[in-house]
Amino acid sequence: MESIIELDNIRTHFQIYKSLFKTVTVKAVDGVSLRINKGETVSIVGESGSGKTTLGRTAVKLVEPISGKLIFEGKDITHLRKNLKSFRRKAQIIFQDPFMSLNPYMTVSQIIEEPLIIHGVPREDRPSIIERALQDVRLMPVEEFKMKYPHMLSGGQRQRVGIARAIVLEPIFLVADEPVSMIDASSRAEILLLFEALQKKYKMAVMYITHDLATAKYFSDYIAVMYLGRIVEYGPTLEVLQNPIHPYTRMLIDVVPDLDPQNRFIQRNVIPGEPPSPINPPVGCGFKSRCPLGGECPNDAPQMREIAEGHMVACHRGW
Amino acid sequence: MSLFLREALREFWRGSLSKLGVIFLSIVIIVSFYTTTTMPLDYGTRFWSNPVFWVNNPKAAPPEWVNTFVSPKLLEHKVLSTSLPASVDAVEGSILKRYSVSYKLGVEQFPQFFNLEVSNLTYHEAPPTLILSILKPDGYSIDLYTFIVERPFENESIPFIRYTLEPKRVLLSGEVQVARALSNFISARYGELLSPSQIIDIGYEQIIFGERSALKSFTPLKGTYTLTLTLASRNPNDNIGSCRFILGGQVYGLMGTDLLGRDLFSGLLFGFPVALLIGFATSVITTALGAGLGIMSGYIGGRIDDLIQRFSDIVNNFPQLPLLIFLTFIFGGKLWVIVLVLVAFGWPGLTIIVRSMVLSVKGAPFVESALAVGASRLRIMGRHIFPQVAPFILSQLIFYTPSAILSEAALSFLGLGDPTIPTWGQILEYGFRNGAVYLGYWWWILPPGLLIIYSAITFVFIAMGLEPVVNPRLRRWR
Amino acid sequence: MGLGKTLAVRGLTLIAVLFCVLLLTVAVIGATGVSDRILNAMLNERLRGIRQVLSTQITDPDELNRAIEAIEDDLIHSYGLDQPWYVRMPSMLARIIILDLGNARTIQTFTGSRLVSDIILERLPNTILIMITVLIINFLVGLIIGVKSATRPGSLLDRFISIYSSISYAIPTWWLGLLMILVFSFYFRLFPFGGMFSAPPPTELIPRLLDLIWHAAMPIITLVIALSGSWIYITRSVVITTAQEDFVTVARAKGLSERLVMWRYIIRVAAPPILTNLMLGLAAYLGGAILTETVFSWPGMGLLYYHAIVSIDEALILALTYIFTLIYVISRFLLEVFYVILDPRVRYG
Amino acid sequence: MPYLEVSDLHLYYETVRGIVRAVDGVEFMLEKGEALGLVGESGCGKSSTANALLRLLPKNYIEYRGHIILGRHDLMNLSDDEFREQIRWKRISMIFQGAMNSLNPVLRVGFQVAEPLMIHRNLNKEEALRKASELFKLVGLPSELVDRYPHELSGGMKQRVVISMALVLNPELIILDEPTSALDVSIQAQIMNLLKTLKNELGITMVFITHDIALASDLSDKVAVMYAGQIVELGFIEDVLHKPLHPYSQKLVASVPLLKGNKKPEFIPGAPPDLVAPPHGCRFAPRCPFIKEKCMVDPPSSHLVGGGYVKCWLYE
Repeated sequence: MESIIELDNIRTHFQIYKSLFKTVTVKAVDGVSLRINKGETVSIVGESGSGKTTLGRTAVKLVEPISGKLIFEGKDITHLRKNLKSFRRKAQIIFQDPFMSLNPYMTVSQIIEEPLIIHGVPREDRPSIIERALQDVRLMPVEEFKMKYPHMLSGGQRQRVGIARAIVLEPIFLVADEPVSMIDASSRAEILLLFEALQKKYKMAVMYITHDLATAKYFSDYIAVMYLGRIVEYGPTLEVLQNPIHPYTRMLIDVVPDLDPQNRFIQRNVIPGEPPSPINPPVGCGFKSRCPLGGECPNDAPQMREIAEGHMVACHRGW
Repeated sequence: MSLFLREALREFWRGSLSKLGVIFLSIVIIVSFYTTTTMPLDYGTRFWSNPVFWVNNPKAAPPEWVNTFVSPKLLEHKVLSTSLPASVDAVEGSILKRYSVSYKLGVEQFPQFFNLEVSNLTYHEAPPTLILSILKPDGYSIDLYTFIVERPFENESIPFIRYTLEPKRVLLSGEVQVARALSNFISARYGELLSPSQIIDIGYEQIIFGERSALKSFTPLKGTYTLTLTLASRNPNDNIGSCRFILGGQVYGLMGTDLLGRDLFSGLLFGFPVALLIGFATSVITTALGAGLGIMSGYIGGRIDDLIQRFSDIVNNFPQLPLLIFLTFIFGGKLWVIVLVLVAFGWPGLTIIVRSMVLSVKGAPFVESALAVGASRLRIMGRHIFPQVAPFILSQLIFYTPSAILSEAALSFLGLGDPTIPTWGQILEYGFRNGAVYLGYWWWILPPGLLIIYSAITFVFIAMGLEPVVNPRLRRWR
Repeated sequence: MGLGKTLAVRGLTLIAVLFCVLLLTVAVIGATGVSDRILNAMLNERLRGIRQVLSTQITDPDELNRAIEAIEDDLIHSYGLDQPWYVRMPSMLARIIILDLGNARTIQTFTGSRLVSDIILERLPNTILIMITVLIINFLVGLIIGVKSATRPGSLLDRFISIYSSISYAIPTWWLGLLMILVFSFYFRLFPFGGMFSAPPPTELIPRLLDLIWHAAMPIITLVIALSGSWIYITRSVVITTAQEDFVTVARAKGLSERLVMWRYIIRVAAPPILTNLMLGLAAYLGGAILTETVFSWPGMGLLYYHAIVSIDEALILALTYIFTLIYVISRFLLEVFYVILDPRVRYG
Repeated sequence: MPYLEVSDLHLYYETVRGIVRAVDGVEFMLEKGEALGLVGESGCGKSSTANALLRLLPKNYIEYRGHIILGRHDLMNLSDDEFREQIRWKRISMIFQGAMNSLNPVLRVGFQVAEPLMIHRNLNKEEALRKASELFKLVGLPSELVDRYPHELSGGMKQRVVISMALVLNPELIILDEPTSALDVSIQAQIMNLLKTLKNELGITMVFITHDIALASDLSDKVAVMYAGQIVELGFIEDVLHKPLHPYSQKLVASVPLLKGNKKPEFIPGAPPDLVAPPHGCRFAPRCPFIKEKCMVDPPSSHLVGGGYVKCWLYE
């Protein structure tokens, strides 16, 4: 398969000013390697603070990693500053918050037109492209939606405008950062199905960032589980879900309630406590302090090991 | 954008305060326009602070319209002028041209003072003599004052013209000659001998315009007086361009006068454009500076941000008025100094807010998505960040205007205003310093203050009308 | 940790403010030559004094002049008048800080001292008396009326408050003072025209106190009216915003009485932001005090300021600017302390 | 005789757009110790129903009526003061959406938990705080946290504080308004475990409000599906999950992505109606795949099925 984007041992850290004299480093992403092929979706699953959002932003070069390599279509673009335009045209991102991700002072058609202007699409071609993008995301009748401002739309409609803007340039790589987490449960599937259709149509490589394993299951080919800035388990979606190795992955699977009337009689297998802060992560395995397997682990960080075809896990003991 | 603007305007126009504000503002602008076109720009130096210009006005007189409310009625100020002789006689080779006016005293009050002004007098031979006399309603006549026009200079050519630039001005109430004339009149009329100093004690106007009720006390004599200025000369072509008889009243004009006799109405009128200028100049410069620095600080970030932030934080914590006083005192109260000093202390507040707004907008997903699409910095600034802060900046511009007007008024009130330009604050300062409040000169205190409030509240109303436009949480979209 | 450190940081900022103001004033008077004038005036005064003393000891006029010239050179050097102003800056700064600015031109204390520091120290308490009284009254008035109108948004009182606040923003405090004098002193003869005590002042404590209150009433009322409008309005908006918070609903659900909800869950939480606004308004209070003292001839620093301007007394104006900044910075710091005590969240920052 | 019986509950309030019929004839009943899951899309009136049960009315409400019979008495007959003194927190307590906003930021959390004891039970401060620290242990918090302020605690801890606060007076009924929606999945599971334990051990009756029907199944014995201000289906959890009757419930169940099993999630096209002007007949009619002519005209009445009811013309 043709690789679209590769992340090689990416580390993205932030400096936060605590006070005049004190700054702390947040190790949001701390050594992640990942590869997404054409037409494939990789889900990045993790809880808040796991670094999944930062990873997505790093992948589309909205933030700069402090080390590691970013390879896009075979070219190293880690330190590309100028000539970013051709990359921007091919890599897009959709944001979580449908209310803040659209400029309130622009109409729907202006919002979708902007990427076309920036990338020099001739004026006369734009209306038909905008129309097609709106049809793609099923905002119809097109003429009615074109003139609307974001505040006149519902959350789901806004998110569809966001998708239309992202795909209007026909990118080959798309990061979807929790695109449905702020949308009503009953319309989530609608957005995700739409999304899937578009991915197939444009054969995009997609990084789907979510905290929800259940949607990841339906809409991705691979799952990468993140914990404290690192990927702890990676593999084909069904393989990971059916044969989870890392105790954290297992817990994530256990805690998702299915539609089972017996749910109320069982206690879920959840690890007590909360993840440590990425400001001062523990040495070695980040999960050590909470690990239900207990026992002694070596003090070094566990490396990714392949335990089945394409199924990798970073755990000293796990299997 | 245009649709947005239309919607914003509709939102603005919905509030009743904004309508009131717009009406008020139109009035301020119309009056300012009228003033600047009809009054000279150097009105302050040429007229307002020139005491001679106001010498014919009554001092500290309330406005004329108070007569509607008080009784007995107060005497109105009268300026009677004539330029054509009422009669011409030839007596013993002299030509007597009589210029006369009649003055009707209708209330039980004496005129405050009596002035005579002669301008553009022309003579051809010997200097003529001018005689001022008055015919009282009871038939008695008094020759009050006589003087001879200055003789020609060397090499002066005929005709000799006098009193062109400045009129010949006789303040009769201060002339000793008048006292003598009145002393004569009293001995002739009442057979009483009074010394000139006793005459001064009684008051010239009392004797001229009154009737004796006791030894040294006079009551006003109502009726019509004829005031005559006689030009006695050799040549029939000699004449007076115009002569004016000023009979000081107790009330004056629309707004009354101050202690120097200045017509407060004209001063108040001139205050309009000045207030507008100070308000707008200060707020425009302040907002431009404050918003510019705020946007720069927020958008560029890094060391420049640090620097601007620290600096604005410190200046923002300055106690304003003491430093305003100090700086205007040291640099002198010129209008531009006041404006600059107000700007110097006004910008940081806006900078701090705009910076934080820019920061929050800068991190907003819609800016990030524009970045992700590949938008240039310029495009992000112009298309995404600036429109977010622009309405706020506009409303701050309007909100800062009244505070500039009020600050200038306060400085003026402390005596630090620009002495060459009359402002409402200065009128109040002069009034306060001369005890207007202790003497109850309300017409000197109320109107300037009310005008300051009026001009300030105009902008407050507009700013409040803009509030729902600027603050999206108050917006009622559907 | 927390508390002390937070306060130390705030204190440092305010000291920086004070220092910057001093630097600014010194640079301004230095660059405009005003500091030369002040120092020369001090120098000449000293020389006059010295001449008087010396003339009793030295009888020969030439010798006297020579001696005085020598002293003058010494003094010129010690005042730094032989150097450019920016070299003198540190010593000038020090002079301002300890108010060693020589004699005032025309103003003196009641005991006859003309030293700038004596004059200022005599007036200072009078100003602080007015300012603190007004601050406290306004705080209470704002809280009581603001809360009342916040509990009934849209009511008659509430609408009155919003109009009143916008008008009071536009009314100059000092003009309101003039109006008060005109109405209550001139027409109704209810209050004195100005000053702090009647002449002669009562000697016994109680009448003296009553006399003080009688004289202070109008300046205080003026300041309260002029400054309370926006203050009530801000309190009202903060209270309304806080009242919409979820924890207020929770408190109601817990079955607390409305009174307790109001005090413990709304006002207690709204207090820090209200206090912040008081801090922001402090400059207005100071400015109001300066102008109001002038209007009511209240013998405080504001009136002194006015007299100093009228008599063009540079040294006194300089000292007063410094003192006003100092008052501002100190009261600001006190409010910061209250703020930190009230809001547990800033203790860790 | 059911323990809690709500019938004909209405709560309307006025906005600039018109009258919002947030709760429009809600009825359900519950036995002691049972939990009812109240499920629906956002804006369907779930939270308003919760607030109506505790008489926490918005300032702009214009209509509030119906019957809430708890035990034997209709709570609607109580005056506001009686309701506050006798019912709130003593008999009905509530856990609100968003724990971070449910706590007063300037009071210590222990005090906030202990406060109802001081007010309703007249305990002194020490006793009340001792009770609070016991409760902290019960909900799995270290008892020394009683002296902390809310901002010093994590989201999960705050949610536990809020739960302990709801338990402090041993209420008979607890209303849970989306108690976990702002939390991470693992913390959410911890909290759900805790709630299950409390329900089983203390036998508290619960009304659990959520938009996630799968999550509802984690706690509820019965489910009420709410749509546009009304309950359209009420039944035992087994019935509703396996054999949903109302077309809306069917769609809602089908929209849940399942981790186990292999059915693709579906969605409900269209948007819920505006509560200012809801459709005349069945409110779900415009989105319903089985729409009949009748549905557009007449609102369906409740049709009793099994342990509950359904409001749909399909079952007449």
